[in-house]
Amino acid sequence: MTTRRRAPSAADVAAEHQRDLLRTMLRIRRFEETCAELYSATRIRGFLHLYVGEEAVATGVMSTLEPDDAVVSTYREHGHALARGVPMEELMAEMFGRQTGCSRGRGGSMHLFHAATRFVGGNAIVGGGLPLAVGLALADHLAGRPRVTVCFFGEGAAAEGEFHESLNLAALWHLPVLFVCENNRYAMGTSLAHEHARTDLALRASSYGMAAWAVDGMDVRAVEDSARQAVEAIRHGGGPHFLEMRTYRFRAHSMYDPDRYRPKAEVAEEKTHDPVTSLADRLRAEDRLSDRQLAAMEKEVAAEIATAVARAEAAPLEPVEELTRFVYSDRTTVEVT
Amino acid sequence: MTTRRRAPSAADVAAEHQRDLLRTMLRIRRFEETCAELYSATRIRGFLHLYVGEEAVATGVMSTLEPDDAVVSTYREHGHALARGVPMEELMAEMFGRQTGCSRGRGGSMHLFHAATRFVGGNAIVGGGLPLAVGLALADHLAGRPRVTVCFFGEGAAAEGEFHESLNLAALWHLPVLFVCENNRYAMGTSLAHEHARTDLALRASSYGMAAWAVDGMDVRAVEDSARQAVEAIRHGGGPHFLEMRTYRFRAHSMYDPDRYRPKAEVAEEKTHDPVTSLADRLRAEDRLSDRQLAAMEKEVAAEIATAVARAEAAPLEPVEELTRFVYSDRTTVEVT
Amino acid sequence: MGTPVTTVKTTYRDALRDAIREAMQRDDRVFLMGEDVGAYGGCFGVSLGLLEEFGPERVRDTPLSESAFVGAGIGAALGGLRPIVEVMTVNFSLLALDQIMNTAASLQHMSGGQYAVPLVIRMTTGAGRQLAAQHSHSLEGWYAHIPGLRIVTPATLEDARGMLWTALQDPDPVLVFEHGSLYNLAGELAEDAGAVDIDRAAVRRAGADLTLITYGGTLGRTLEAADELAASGIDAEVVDLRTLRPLDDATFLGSVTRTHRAVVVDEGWRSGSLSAEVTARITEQAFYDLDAPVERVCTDEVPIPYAQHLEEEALPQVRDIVAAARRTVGERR
Amino acid sequence: MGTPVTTVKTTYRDALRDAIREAMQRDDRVFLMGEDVGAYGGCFGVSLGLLEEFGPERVRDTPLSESAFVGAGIGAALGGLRPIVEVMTVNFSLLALDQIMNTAASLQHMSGGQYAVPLVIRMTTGAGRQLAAQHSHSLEGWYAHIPGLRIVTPATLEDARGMLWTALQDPDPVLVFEHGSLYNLAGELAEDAGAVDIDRAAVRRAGADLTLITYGGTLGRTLEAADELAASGIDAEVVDLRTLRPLDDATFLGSVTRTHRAVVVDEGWRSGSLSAEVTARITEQAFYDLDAPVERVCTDEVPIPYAQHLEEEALPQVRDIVAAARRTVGERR
Ligand SMILES: Cc1ncc(C[n+]2csc(CCOP(=O)(O)OP(=O)(O)O)c2C)c(N)n1
Ligand SMILES: Cc1ncc(C[n+]2csc(CCOP(=O)(O)OP(=O)(O)O)c2C)c(N)n1
Ligand SMILES: [Mg+2]
Ligand SMILES: [Mg+2]
Repeated sequence: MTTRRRAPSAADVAAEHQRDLLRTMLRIRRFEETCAELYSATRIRGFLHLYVGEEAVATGVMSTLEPDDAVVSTYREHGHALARGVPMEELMAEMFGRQTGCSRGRGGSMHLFHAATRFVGGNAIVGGGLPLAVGLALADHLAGRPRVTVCFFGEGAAAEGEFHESLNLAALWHLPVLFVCENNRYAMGTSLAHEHARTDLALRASSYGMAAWAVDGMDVRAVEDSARQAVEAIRHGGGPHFLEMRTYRFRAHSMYDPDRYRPKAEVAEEKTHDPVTSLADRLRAEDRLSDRQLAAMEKEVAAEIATAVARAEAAPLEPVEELTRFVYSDRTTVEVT
Repeated sequence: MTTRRRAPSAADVAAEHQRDLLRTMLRIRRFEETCAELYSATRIRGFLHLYVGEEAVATGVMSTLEPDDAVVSTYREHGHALARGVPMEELMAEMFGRQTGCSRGRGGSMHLFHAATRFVGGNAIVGGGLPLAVGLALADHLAGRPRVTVCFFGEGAAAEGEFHESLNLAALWHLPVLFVCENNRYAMGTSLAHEHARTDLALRASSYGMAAWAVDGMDVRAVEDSARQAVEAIRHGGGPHFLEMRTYRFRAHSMYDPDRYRPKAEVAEEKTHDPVTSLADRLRAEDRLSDRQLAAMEKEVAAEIATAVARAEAAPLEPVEELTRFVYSDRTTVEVT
Repeated sequence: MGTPVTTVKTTYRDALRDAIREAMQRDDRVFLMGEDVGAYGGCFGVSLGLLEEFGPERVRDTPLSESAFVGAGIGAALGGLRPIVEVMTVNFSLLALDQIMNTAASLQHMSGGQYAVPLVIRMTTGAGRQLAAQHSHSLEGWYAHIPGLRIVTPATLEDARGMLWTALQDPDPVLVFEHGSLYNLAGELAEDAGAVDIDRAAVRRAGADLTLITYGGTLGRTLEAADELAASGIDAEVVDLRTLRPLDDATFLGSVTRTHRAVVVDEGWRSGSLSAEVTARITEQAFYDLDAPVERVCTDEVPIPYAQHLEEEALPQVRDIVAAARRTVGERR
Repeated sequence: MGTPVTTVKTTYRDALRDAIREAMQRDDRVFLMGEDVGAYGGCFGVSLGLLEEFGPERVRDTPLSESAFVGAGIGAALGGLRPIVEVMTVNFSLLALDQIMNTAASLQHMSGGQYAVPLVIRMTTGAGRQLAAQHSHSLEGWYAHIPGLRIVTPATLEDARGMLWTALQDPDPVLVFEHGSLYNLAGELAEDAGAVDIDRAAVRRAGADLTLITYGGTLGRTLEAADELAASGIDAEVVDLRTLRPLDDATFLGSVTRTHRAVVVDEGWRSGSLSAEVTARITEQAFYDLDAPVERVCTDEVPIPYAQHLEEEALPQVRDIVAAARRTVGERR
């Protein structure tokens, strides 16, 4: 349907885009708050790692990607999946272990996958996603496709051998990967200073000869600007880039974690840099967001979540007869050709 | 027996020391040349990796160590073992797979061990020795012993994940390890530029916050000076150090290697920097070595080798009944105390 | 029977902690190293409080570097210490497998007896908590393939309390597998409980009609199954292997020679699991004593799924053990 | 019998190379990656000349980074390519085991069927060349424990030439184990030899008195043993398993059901080797057909020593197979 109406101004578009960023962060925040409740109610089980406080990173980075770019993530990936566009219903159903979940109930919180958006999962081996991202980028390189593969991981992962091997390989082969290190200053209970002899991670990455810099990961605009710059450079043959996103997780490492290792004052101070409320405040100050708009947004998000939960509750379980399906592809024998 | 004679002058001592360095390098060179012949005669089997061309590194480094320092080595370790003081007879017997070999015939060329000189082996997993060295140093640190652990490995090993993990751990914990990277520019047939995105390995090491520099590894005096400086610093609490020894192997990677990947001219040019002949030439020029002395040295070395070979030939084999001995320590059950 | 034993209430987790604490008190050379063993208190709370008690030199938090810190444990053992290295779960131990197999297990033989490796590595194993494919492996039986290692699987409070000290006295590398579902196991333990042997299997229940052979996380379910069988008049003996390498054949063969029937219960994936080795040994050494084929109850050959009903379906359940036992006993010829 | 087949003289090494070359010619998505596959020509010469033929993009020398380049192979497979990743020898594959088990083998199931991994990993396996403890493992049977993988062990020129293409058509990860002692195996191969199935075991020699079951590096010695047995009137059937996972039970069970006796020959360390699984399956499924206990001839449980006489003693030899076969046949009741 093409009706004639006023073309939106650049300012309108920009404001709308800013509100979209806010909406994405809100969706992540509220989704996870609901997950935490559902976890306490034992509707969700297993390990649950929340991203609360880090939403600006996923939101800003994903906003710069094309549909056929690929994303490799971690076990703390609800935010990545939502920002990438994996339907919330499929995510929630997965948390409930349902057949309609994005991994048909086999993955759970740590193993969200979604081929349609090239969301190549949820990996619960710290550092395990990096070689995979290098390989996805290698495939694009060999096929001559101008795609980018984004790889998320924590600062703890940077101590793993796979980090070193993968960064070297990506740089050596000049592959189109964006490494996004989410430096939230803790790997479970181990602080950055107990993980790394030198704690400047962007400097470490640049020692492989790739462009690398640190970004205020609590500021979605800064994240988006840096990611855009990096993604464009990569897409135009600039080789791998590395962004150290300085961020903080507001919650414990997982629902099992009593969070004994961080000073309460540190957590409280960091919470004053909440990426969701700061963006909302700035947008209000810039007259790009009204209270009414924000309330509508919250309502919309709440409704989306409520639907997702209701559908997940009602969704069928995978029949136990299907247990071993997908261990191997459906085939009787591979044809001898 | 204390007879009165002229106390040797400092210059005499220095000259004697220089001749000792030469003697050590000669012993390594001639030992390996003999091994190559014995390999062709199928008296020695398995993999055989020669150190020819790299003798200055082992010789210069070992000369700075104390008896209770530890050495962790690779599969290219004849030179390390000889320079460390492992008796040549035990080495040759090991090459022959005899019971009198330093590893009782179980190790062969790649797995020379000698507890008496704290020569902790011969490791044929590239990079595998680095964590071990970190652990030996950790033990010294925890026990408050002023010892140094020296760890040898090639530039190819620096691409392995274990390199990254080990350097980080050593630097983080400020452990008394000397990392000696023998950069001979090739890992089998893969040249440095195909191994590392950035080829300055000392720079890479320094990115972990440890003192690191490159050394002319064809010059035994330069090696010794640098090693002495590093070992002294480490022993006095200076934390881990890293020396990149720029060197070259004159022979193929192993006896299996047809050496197709290096320009002949490159090899020829490098051979003009032979560490053995250059030291001999310099000592002659400095009047610290006469032709007669050199000839005597050669003769002495040849005799030592001949004896080692003869004894190895004559030595008994481990009885096959002993095959599974040393898989576990001798014990029936561990006492419950 | 002499003086009654005073017991205390404890859990598997606390028993493990008491064992570590005692070892560190008794022997200065003992220290604990691994990811989050210190400030966090251990990913499953086993080492809670030990950092405060022994300080950061002896309770060492490591970076995420499994290969390096396991290898450093080997080196420290060679340097005269008695390290206890914790790898959070067996899945991550794959990152350190090169160090475990190519160094720890081989070093003594390869060096002609010069370098034994007195190292203890503890790790969590097993499924049952909806942790999905990358946190639920049961690989202890698989590790039992490797010469040079000793593999132990404490399944009781006594063994949780007592195996560590004995493992630390062992001159060779010992891998201790703690099943994740056992940490909260509660019960009474003798107040003076201490070191136990790590050589022999244990008959946890005597019986005459068939032998159920198991270890680790499935001991509880196997005992339950035995109770259920008893209710229908089948008297099962239950053998807890305890040490998976070297296997104590004598105990289970002795039992099978009496009962003439055996079911092996193993949380490993069926093909190539320890249950295959146990079955093979029974076949080789007690073939003419068998009145029925040995049966195996194992985990389905599938990466462990998250959804509860799928995970449960994959794992050996009491009903599966009972059914296998009935088949075995039913087949009297 | 149709027209006679034209054959050419070749070796196992050359057959492998021809297979790689053909795959790269037929399918643009295929490429070869690993340490020294290019300039060096492959550590055992398998890929000699391919760099010159296909260039450095499709014959990729990698740094010493087993975990990263195996993982990159997985990623490239997900990205639509058909990588052949070479890991020099199985011992080094331990450094990549996390990627192999936790990613390659699990990804499809864990993702609910969205991400299959069409990856081929080739590696050298086995002892017998005095390469000592860190270069002589036979772990292919051990790998066969892992759900999600297919494990193949070409033991003939036909299989060396033909398994690769079929493996590349497989939508799932296939590990190809080339026994180091086979590279120089020479013989005649049909000029038009091509793809072969990777599903079924093969009867390499028909016989009536007992079944010898083996694979990979020990096929040759097992056939020799069969000849020796024939000379003394014992007629052995020889089954080459070919694919260790999933195991083709039907072929060996069919054979044992006819011969009533079996010996499994396996270069793996005895405890927990594939021979245990084969023995267990025979016991479970053909118990009442057996006239004697299944015997196993395996490698002694020891890190492989360098000295020739010790290595030989550790490995299964023709005499060991013959002796086991005689014991098995002797026991007629
Ligand atoms: C290889 C491996 N080792 C250990 C763990 C257990 N573990 C899970 S998350 C985590 C901390 C990771 O920290 P970081 O990379 O900073 O990511 P964050 O959780 O802070 O987002 C650890 C130790 C694991 N999953 N994988
Ligand atoms: C983990 C591992 N991967 C591969 C090999 C096979 N290999 C043996 S030596 C070698 C090259 C090592 O090069 P470098 O570290 O530079 O040492 P160099 O041989 O030059 O002394 C390779 C690839 C191995 N032994 N271990
Ligand atoms: Mg973190
Ligand atoms: Mg080199």
